[in-house]
Amino acid sequence: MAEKILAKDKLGGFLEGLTSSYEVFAPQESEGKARWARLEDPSGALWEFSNTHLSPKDFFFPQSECMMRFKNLQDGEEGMVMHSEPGLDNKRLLLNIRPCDAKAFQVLDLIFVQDEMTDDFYWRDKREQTTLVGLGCSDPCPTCFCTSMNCGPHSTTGLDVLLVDLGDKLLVKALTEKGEALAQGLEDASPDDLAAAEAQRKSSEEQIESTVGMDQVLSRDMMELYDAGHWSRVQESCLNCGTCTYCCPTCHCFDIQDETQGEDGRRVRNWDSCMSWLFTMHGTGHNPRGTKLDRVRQRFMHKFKYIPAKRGGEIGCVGCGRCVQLCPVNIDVRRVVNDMNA
Amino acid sequence: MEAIAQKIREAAAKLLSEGAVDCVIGYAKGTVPMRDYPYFAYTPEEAQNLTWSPFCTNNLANFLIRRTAGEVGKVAIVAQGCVSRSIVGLIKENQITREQVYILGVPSHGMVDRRKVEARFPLKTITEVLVDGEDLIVKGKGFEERIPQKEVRRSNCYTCVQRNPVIVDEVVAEDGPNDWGGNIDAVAAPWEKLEPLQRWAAFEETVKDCIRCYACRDACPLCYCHVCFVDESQPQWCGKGQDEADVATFHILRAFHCAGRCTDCGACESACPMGIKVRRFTSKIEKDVRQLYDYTPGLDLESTPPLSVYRPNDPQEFIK
Amino acid sequence: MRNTYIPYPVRIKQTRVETEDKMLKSFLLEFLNDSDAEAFAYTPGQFAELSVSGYGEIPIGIASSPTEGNDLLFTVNKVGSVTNKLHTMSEGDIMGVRGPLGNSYPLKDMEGKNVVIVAGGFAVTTLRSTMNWLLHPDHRDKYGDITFIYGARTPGMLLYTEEWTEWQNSGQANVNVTIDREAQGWDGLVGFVPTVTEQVAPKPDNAVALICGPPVMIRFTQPVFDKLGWQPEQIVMSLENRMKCGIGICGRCNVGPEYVCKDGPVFTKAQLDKLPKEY
Amino acid sequence: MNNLLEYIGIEPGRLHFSWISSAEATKFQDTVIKVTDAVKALGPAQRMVKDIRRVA
Repeated sequence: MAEKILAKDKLGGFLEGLTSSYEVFAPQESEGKARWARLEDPSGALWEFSNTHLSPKDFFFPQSECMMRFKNLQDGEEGMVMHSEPGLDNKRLLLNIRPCDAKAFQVLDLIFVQDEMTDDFYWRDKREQTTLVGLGCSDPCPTCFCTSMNCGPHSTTGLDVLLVDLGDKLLVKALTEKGEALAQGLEDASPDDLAAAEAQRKSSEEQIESTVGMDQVLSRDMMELYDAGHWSRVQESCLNCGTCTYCCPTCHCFDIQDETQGEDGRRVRNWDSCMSWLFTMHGTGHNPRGTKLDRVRQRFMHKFKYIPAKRGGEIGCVGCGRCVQLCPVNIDVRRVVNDMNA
Repeated sequence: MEAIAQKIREAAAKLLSEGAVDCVIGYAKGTVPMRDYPYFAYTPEEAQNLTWSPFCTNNLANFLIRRTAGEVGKVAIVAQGCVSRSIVGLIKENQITREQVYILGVPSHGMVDRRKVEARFPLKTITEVLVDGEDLIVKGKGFEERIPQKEVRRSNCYTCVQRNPVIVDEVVAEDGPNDWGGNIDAVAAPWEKLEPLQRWAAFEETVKDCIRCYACRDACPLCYCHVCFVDESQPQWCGKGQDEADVATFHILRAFHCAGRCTDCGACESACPMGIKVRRFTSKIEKDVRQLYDYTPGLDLESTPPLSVYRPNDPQEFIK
Repeated sequence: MRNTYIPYPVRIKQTRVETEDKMLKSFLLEFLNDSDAEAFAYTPGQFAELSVSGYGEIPIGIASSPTEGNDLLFTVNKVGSVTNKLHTMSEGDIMGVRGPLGNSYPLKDMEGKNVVIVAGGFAVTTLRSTMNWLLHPDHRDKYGDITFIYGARTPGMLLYTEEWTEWQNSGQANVNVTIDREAQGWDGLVGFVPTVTEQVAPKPDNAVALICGPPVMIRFTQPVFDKLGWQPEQIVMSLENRMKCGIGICGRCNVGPEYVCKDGPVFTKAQLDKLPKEY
Repeated sequence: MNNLLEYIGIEPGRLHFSWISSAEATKFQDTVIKVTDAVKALGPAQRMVKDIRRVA
């Protein structure tokens, strides 16, 4: 795939062009934090930020999403027949998404779309309608540990385009057909540009201060890890709130609920969290994950053992560090993985 | 500060080595700046990990109730004013007995609001925060700044009326001044001065970022219900999604359930990953309780909580 | 591309209260559209999500066998809001069915072998399906001896009495139905399922056992099979965990890396021995 | 509760409290009429209203 160059003085026009064919979203500053928002004014897009407060998974897997509707009529055939919500009616573009968040979508693709039966219409539709334009990290946070998670500050997995900020210009690396379409008409990058981008990648990777080992986690027997002694310490301070699961770009558990109002009804899915004890509670009162330890262990085992076992070695974590920053009791996933890897 | 931390370590190590308790619940230094976390020390060696700082924002009384029930035997707990008040509340509500817990009393110097510090460096990443006497030294990539702690304390700490623990088994550090001179009634219930329409707008604005992770509830030592009303399915009291009416229902009812019980410890706000000012609701409730029933929760073991007792002179103008 | 979350519309053709405590009710469902019936191709052991608009969905094992035609039979225990509503519904009402979901009993691998079926309580549903499938003239010859062991608390709690009586009378299977305690008018076996299993003592040689029942029954039946010399590979069990999506995404029914809804509900004991006991 | 609802901007008058004995059928009837009239006079609620027809 060809590398192109976009001069910063032409950036405004380029973005204007995008907004005419896509609904463009980008991280923008709000109350001192970078947050995803619709890009109304191209100059509002952030180019220097660590990462957004929350992951952009909401674009593909909204926290509350109407799946289907029905007429809430008890009698008559129409009363119980479900009608799917339509897919997106426009094309979307996420500008300046961080490589770790894009990588997370690639991991989630493996879960939401597996085969003919497990083919999540809502996820797939939004993924197909959306183009991901990534921005390589030049200034990673102390909590970032992407390089330990099959990812990195300039990782291209899951992206359609990777941008690298070279000061007065951007290197535009088209990675898919969707990406090629965007890069069309731009100048080719010079060998110097490529070298500068490569230098930035190296320097960013070197700046990642935290690393964790996964080799033992992946090779150790599953039940040995499951029965390991450290879980009782990991879970002690856990509040069993949903913060880690809701800020996580790869957490994808959900609940399905019916709601009715007069003659209208809908079936909605909402994010759910494996931290909640009701999550696995049977109607009979039996609970397969009845203790806090069970639930805390489930979250980490799922990401670092179950997903790799089931999805060809892919890890269910991209090292974005959000849970490290936001956990109210500082349960640090890097410590947990180190414990698992010991 | 470090002197108190050292005394906590010594007291904890002594209790554990003598076998007086099985576990000491305190705080340990976190892996990210300004986030010291609840720590459980089981041995005198582990007691050396305990710390004391302006970043101890979790209410440890939370860990005395069901979350550790059966997991530990007799427990000692590091308690400043607000934590001790929560313990009093839990004893009064028959969640724990006085004998179950050994209280290591520490006066509070007020905790730092992480978000107030972060707000001074928009979009920047703070890498380290050191305590230097009454100041914080905040370091990040390309900056280092000294901030007086008193400018960035949590709002509830400014108006604290009980910095010293109310019940204690062992005094780790001598009591200091009991308040900061702030007047809670001057700042509580900030929307009372607004018009009804503005109030609703302010309410919506306050909860708009809520992601319903329930960290506020789960960090709160009062929220010990086995099944919280938001989780009930038969009957289902409110929707589980992000509809603003459902989000509002959660916040209104949670606040209401704390009436006459909330000690304004601020753990809910400190836990919230979205920075929601939950105290804007609870402070209103507690202000009403003070004014209508002349009651402040958690100050002593004797008085009866106003919502669990009927008195002939209870205000009843609202009953028509 | 079909949206696999959308249930097929079905009509309740027949209902029957199955047990004396009235907690179990069977529903025979017919598809509104023939093409849906065709798309819903299932094998015994699979389950489906029954959908009642406004109340939600509930995963229930399919009690009918594809050899019985297009109509689907489900026997539903009244426990939660969906099943409570379902119990009030009557013949002619429209509802939804989503599936078939999960894997099935290893009918292919069982060919040429003796089959022992052990059922407790209302977990007999998917095993009824299996029995009907095995005893069908097209399939019966492919299998060796069939032993059916089924227990319930009282005679009034036994499901599908007409059918297992017929299996018994036909001589096509060795049928052992038992109740927990002596009861008036009952002249059959008395005793718990594990005890009866030990009495019947099925031999492990060239055999497969399908076990489905409440956890306590499974816990006490397993040692019986161990004692009789059965290997973990020969014992097949069906699990039930809380489910929502039914297609291996939503994350609540997993037992280790395996999703009960997609990789299960049927597992061999050999598989389960290597997994956390989160069921 | 009343105070809290007013505090967050719900109009006064949507929540009523009355003390009625099980023997006071007439008082119950009168109160219900009074309350429904009062709420009707306020018109449809504008706050804390969920509309599931809205496209999210």
